[in-house]
Amino acid sequence: MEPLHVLKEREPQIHRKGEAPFSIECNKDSLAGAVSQRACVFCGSRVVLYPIADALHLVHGPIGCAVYTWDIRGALSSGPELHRLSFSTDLQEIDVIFGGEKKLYKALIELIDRHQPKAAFVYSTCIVGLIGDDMEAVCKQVEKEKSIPVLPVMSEGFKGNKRAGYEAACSAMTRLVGTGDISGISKHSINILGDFNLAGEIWLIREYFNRIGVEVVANITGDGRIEDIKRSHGAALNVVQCSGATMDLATMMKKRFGIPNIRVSYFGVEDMAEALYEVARFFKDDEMLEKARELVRMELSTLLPELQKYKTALAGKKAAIYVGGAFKAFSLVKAFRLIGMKVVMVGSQTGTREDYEELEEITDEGTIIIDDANPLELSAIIREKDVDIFVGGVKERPIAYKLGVAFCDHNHERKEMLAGFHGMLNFAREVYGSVMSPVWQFVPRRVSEEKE
Amino acid sequence: MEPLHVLKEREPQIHRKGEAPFSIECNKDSLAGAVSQRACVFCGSRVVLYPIADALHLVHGPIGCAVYTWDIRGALSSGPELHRLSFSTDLQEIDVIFGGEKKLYKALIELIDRHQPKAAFVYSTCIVGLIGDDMEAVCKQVEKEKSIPVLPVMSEGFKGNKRAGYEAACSAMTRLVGTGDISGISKHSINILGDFNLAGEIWLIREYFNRIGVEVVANITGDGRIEDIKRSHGAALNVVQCSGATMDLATMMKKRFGIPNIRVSYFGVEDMAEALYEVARFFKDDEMLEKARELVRMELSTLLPELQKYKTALAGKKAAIYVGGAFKAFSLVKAFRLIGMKVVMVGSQTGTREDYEELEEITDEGTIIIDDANPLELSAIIREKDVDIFVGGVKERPIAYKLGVAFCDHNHERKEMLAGFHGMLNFAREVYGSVMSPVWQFVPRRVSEEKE
Amino acid sequence: MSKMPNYVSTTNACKLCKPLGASLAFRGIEGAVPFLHGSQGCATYMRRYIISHFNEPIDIASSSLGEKHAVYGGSANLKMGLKNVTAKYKPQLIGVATTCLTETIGDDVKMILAEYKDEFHTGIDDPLIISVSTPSYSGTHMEGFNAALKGVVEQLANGGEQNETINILPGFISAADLRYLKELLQDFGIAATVLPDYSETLDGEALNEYPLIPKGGTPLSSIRNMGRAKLTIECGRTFSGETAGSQLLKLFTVPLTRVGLPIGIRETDRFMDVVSEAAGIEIPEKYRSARGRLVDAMVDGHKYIFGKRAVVYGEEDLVVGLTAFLAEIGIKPVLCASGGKSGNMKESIANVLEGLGCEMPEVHENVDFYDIEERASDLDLDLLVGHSKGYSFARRQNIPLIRVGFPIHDRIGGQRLLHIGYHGAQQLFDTITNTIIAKKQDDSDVGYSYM
Amino acid sequence: MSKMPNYVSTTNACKLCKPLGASLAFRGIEGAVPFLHGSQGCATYMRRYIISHFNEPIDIASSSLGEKHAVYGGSANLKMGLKNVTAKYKPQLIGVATTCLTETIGDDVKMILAEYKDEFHTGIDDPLIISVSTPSYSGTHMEGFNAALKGVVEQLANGGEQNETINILPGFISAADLRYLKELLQDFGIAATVLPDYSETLDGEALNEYPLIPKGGTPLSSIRNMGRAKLTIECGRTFSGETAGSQLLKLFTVPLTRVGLPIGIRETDRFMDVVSEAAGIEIPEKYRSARGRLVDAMVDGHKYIFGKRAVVYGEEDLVVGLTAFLAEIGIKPVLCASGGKSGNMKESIANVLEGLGCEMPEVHENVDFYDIEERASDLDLDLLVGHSKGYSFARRQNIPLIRVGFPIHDRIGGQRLLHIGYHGAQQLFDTITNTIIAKKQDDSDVGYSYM
Repeated sequence: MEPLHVLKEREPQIHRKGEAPFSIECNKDSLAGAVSQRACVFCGSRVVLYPIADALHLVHGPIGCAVYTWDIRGALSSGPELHRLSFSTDLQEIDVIFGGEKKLYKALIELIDRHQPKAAFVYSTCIVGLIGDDMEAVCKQVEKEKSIPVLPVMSEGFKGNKRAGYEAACSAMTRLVGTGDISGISKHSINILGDFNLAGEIWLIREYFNRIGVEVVANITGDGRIEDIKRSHGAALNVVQCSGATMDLATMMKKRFGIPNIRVSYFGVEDMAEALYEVARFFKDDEMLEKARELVRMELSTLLPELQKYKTALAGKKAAIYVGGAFKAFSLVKAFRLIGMKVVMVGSQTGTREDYEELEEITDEGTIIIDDANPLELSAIIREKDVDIFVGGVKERPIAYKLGVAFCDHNHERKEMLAGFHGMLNFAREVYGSVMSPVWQFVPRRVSEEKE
Repeated sequence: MEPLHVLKEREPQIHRKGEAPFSIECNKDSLAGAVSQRACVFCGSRVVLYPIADALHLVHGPIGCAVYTWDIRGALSSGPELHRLSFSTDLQEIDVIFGGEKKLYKALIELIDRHQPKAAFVYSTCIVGLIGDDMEAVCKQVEKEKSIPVLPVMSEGFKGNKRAGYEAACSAMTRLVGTGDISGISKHSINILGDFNLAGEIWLIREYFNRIGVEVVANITGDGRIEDIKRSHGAALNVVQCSGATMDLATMMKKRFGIPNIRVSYFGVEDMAEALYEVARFFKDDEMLEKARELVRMELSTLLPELQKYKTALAGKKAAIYVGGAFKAFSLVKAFRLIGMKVVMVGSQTGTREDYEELEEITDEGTIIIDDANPLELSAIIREKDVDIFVGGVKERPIAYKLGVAFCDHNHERKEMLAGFHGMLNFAREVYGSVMSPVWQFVPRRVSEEKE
Repeated sequence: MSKMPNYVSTTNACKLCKPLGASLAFRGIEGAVPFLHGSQGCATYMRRYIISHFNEPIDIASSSLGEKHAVYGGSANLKMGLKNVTAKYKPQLIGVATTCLTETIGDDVKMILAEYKDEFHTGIDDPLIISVSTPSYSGTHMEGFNAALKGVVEQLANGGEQNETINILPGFISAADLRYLKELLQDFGIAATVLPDYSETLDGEALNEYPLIPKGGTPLSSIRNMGRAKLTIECGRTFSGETAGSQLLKLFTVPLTRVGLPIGIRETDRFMDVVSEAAGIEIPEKYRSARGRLVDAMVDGHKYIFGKRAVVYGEEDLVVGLTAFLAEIGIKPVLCASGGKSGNMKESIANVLEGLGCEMPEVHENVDFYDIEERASDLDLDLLVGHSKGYSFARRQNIPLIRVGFPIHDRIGGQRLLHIGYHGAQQLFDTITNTIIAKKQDDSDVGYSYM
Repeated sequence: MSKMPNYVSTTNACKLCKPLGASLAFRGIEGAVPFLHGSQGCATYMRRYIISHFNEPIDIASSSLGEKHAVYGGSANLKMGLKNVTAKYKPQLIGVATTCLTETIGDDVKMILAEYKDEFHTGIDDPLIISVSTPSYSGTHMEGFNAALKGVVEQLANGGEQNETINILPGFISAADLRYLKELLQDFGIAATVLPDYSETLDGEALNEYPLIPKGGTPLSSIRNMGRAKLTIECGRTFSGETAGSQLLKLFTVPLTRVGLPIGIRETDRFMDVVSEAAGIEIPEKYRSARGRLVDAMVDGHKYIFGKRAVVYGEEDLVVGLTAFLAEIGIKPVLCASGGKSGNMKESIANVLEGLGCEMPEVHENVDFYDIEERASDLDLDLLVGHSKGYSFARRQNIPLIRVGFPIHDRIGGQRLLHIGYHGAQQLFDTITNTIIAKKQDDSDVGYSYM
């Protein structure tokens, strides 16, 4: 087995559980030339705000930033689909020289007239800051003229990593929160933060909450609507999923409106159940808690027998996880355990020290924990650990596939609902459908094994 | 130009108008080894009866005869589509040795029980006569048991040509005619014989007749129904299209029920108009005649301007016609004339001497008139006459195409409605769409011309 | 295998008749004219059927028997037909196939042909005349195809000193398959006789003159030498009885290696190994890299198709090969059907599925589309794989039909479909996977633009 | 050409950004690593976009500039990045493309690279470093692609005594196209340098080890020799300004022949004639017969497609080639559109349509899908021809989309689509014709089984 190709500078960001006391560096800038799997600030903002379906999302910059984020995600809407279009000011050399404010203004007016959105988000890109466009001023002007919120998102790509983009997005939404009418909202009410309604997941989660008697005020941002976000300060609780994407908004809402928040995950049965229980516990409502227990019992009674088939087939297979936010990784570790599989690697693009500590805790001996990995590292680990399936996003897919390893997309492009109890079944099915494919017997890795 | 490859025995079947006094041999058996475009008796019967949509059509014989006639035609039904299925007794060696009567009986019972048809036609094939199956007896037996007409069609392939098959088909239908209730039929009523409702043509023709106040009793056989045929002797007139396919039935109906008949064609504007006028004249009804004139005027007033575009483009182009029955050829000659094209060859598989005489009359000097042609003759003529479009059936298509000549399918497989006024427009459009295709500039014939 | 349940009648047969297969095989010999001894209709129907697939002229001569011949025998017409074909086409070979008519009236074709040669052969430019017995009532077009090849070999091949060529009897594959096969053999640098070879005769270029006989086809001189080849590779797992390959072994002791049609990875691997060994060289880079890319593509696409359920129908050997391939890529063949009845399909399928972890599908020989539809109605299908004749079934079920084999009557270019080798598997894989993706995309309310 | 009407905003752009094209071009050089000097997001987004088409890993390094670099310049990060890439990938070449960020902050890349070489080059195994200026705000991915090639040639090629090779600059074609092109050149027996060649690097085999740099690509030694070639064939009719081909002419007096992308019959004829002349041999039989079969097929299928109305969109040269082909087969291109703005598309289209009797379509440069849809709404369309991004438009119009070019994000095997040569035209023809047939068949109430 060839050794793991690791640049010296990268070594502190890789930890093997059991080999040494826990230590990992993280939240560093990507190393130049290392072919990081990370994106940029702009990407972080787009990820968070993208699913707001009745808003105009205008990318102020050259064409690339807009075109690479055109309709790329599985975030569904139950109504308007404005988010699926790709709007750009398509800055040209002349704009870079003379400034793009006028073009931005005209583009905004044109697009708002054309689509009548409920609000507009305007994303700044790398060069916008550099050429000195006063986006704030243009947005204010258009807001006044068109009487809808026009919100600058300060997402210049180079000003940090994806996480900074989350903040910029939250900060833009902050301007909306608190501007709507909150009359008639139930005392048992929440906002769902950090679910992006991939493959319709938020619909399922909302249904669960409805079943235990909780009103959902705003989806933030899966299947999101401007009006809901405006009145989201009327909710009693913010239920936040995912490591960091929307945490800043929750923090702000706590500060400004005193709304407490809890962090949950909807992936895997334990986390999903715990999410419902926690909400019920928050409301200190026994009936609600009993309803939640009943819901979990019911769902599990159909789910677990169905899972058995997959569990039998998958027992002992090995998984590697590399995702954007570490919080999802926790759930995945547990989900794999539920279907009898071993997690041999887990990593994230943007985990914090606390995240990695928790991963250290819940994983088995020998598991590799990695921050901001790159293709060479990932591929070396795949081979070293003889991984059966890799969980990641589209950028990781070809690495797995090239080496003959099954793959599960657990990122924003996926078309399968993986959240909730039903999602757990889909997850098992999807893992099964990839791991058990007969194609692996033809890949060099397996062929050479057989020859050994 | 290489000479026409003609076998000596074939010479009397080819006439060049103007070169000699008219003389042509026809209605001969195909010459062995000559690769005739003709089919067989069975084929003739299938062609005529095929469109009767609520009857079971069972081919008694080895599988080939059934499978080659499975859903091959554009004959549409407004209701049941039993005719689109291919039923066979699929005779095996053992049946050939011990006889196929029992198998036929069982197959009939099985299929009638399964499909509840209004009648069953049972087609004999080459070997059925040879092995001595008494089809008549089996049919009678089943007819008694199942109380629907079960009609043997004596269509052994070798017992003549397609024309003999027409007779066999008509003879089978003869048993139906006269068995239905004819009360309530208008005195201005007709049967439509010899239209097979390709691409829905009979619906158009019926509409024309309705518009001039004529009731259509039975379609024979396009979109045909057993019950209609049973009461078709209640019609005042048989309107027969096509040279021979259903003429025998008309003749019989004249003999048995005294129903007169007229021969018409629905192709081309003159013939279509004349068909309506003739029917009106037959009924000696001035109002009807005026309606017919009005109809023709109306249709032409929209048709002719639309035709102009095609006429302009196609003026002077040359056409060759080779069709099954000569009657259709008359109409085609006129139709081509209407769109400004020259017919340089016309022939048929089954024309009679009278047919060819008429063709001689209506064609221009130099036109080649041919009976029962084969690929070599056709291809030589195409080249000699520098034909722009060939009109024929699927068997002729590759000959035209191989040599780089446009083609119009005017046979039973076509999907375009070519009858009536609307059909004339379609015809022009189709000829245009083939003749004007840019692909011809790439075929060797045109490339070598350009080089000359 | 018998039908299930045992219907007497046949509805929408999943087979064609024997003389059609023989005609196609004869069309694959250089300078040959297929000739049916029977009534005119047979030749005309078959021409029409073949034309609708190949979009090429195919002249099949006929002895055009009439009523009197059924009584007195077809001898005179057969002779006259041969004479006329000889005069007009100047063929190198006439392949005479009988029909149910002439078999039933008991024409002794071998004797008639002997008489004909006595009477008419001049010794100069006389065509060879081959005959084969192909009554429609005793087998399908595949039996006719194989019988013709066997007849050709028996009646033409000679023994003698072994040479360095190999014989390839590739079975009933497409014109594109044949072209691919010949290029492959060339890339191996091995001299081979591929019989039949209708890659040009039934998929020719646009021409300026109508060809009496289209160019191309297996040369007669090569066929004559087949008895001296060092090896015969015969593709097909479901043969019953003697074949061209077994006759070359029996008559001339040419060693025979039987492999399946080279469809999918493993069947192609087997075929390539045999060819490689015969050629004495490694598999060329072009094919090794195509295999590597194929495996890479199979991985890339595997999730879109895993567990999809397919019905496969058509000629038995084609069904066997396709079934193997579907199993290799993770599609479940749930029903494999053919109108043929070699009796060997089930075992052949079991063999090619071995080690793939694929459940054994239902396998039915001697069935028609009525049987197939009835059987399939409770199988929860995702796709059909077979020729055009399954269209109405696919339409009723609202599932896609992957068109392969013969006939393709509702698309153009059926003759250009590539099925064999790694390249063929690649095309099949892309077609199947993209068809499934397209259906998912189009059926979705969302209309994803990434899949 | 300007937009019609002149919208300020862009919706659903019909172009990609400049560094993406440069990255693809660099990926087609042996041992090369593409490197973007800019923020991390650019490289990651482009990788993701390219991956979704090729289903292959593509490592694009980045200098990962952060906020402080925007102020103080990206020099240090660029150098560190180059060092790291050199250490980890051991590349033969690093292709540095700038981004709008680094162009706007005014990094002098040439100078930085000179410094870097001074500082870090050891003289042993140092990679070559090529740089190209590709700010997203000044052109599309095609400009980036061409700029990279020009940069490579300018910075690598040497002059000297003329040799017998030719240079082929095929433009932005698929991996399958490149393989086909190389096989074609081999069949002509001509030594040629095809630049770029990502046929293996972006369409590789399944592997056992993750490749630091995938094998394949145009060898550096060949690129160095491009200045000594006897001819450059450069495919593309819409170039504006200097290109790799024109620079080879200017710097090394290598004769330049410009032809369109060899798509369709006439453009392929022109290409084949040029190659044939350069090779000094006739066009090989394989291609002549493919052409003959293509013409034959075009005749067979012409009636199904005559007069159908198509919109063609994508890169300008691809649009020109496809438009020519559609006109050749009797389909009316009614609207030809591109996000590019060379200013040469209309004239190029007029040129390739000459003599085909085809009305001049509307031609629009610098448009997006909003413009295209708006313009097309009253054009009565039958099909779209272009990349995947037209899907939602096609779906709304309920007309089929013929997927060609880049990107194909909603099917597998986009890299395996063959567009060029007679074989590519054959595949396009079959695909287009069968798509139209399928729609007619499926839309029909009857469900004809013969078409």
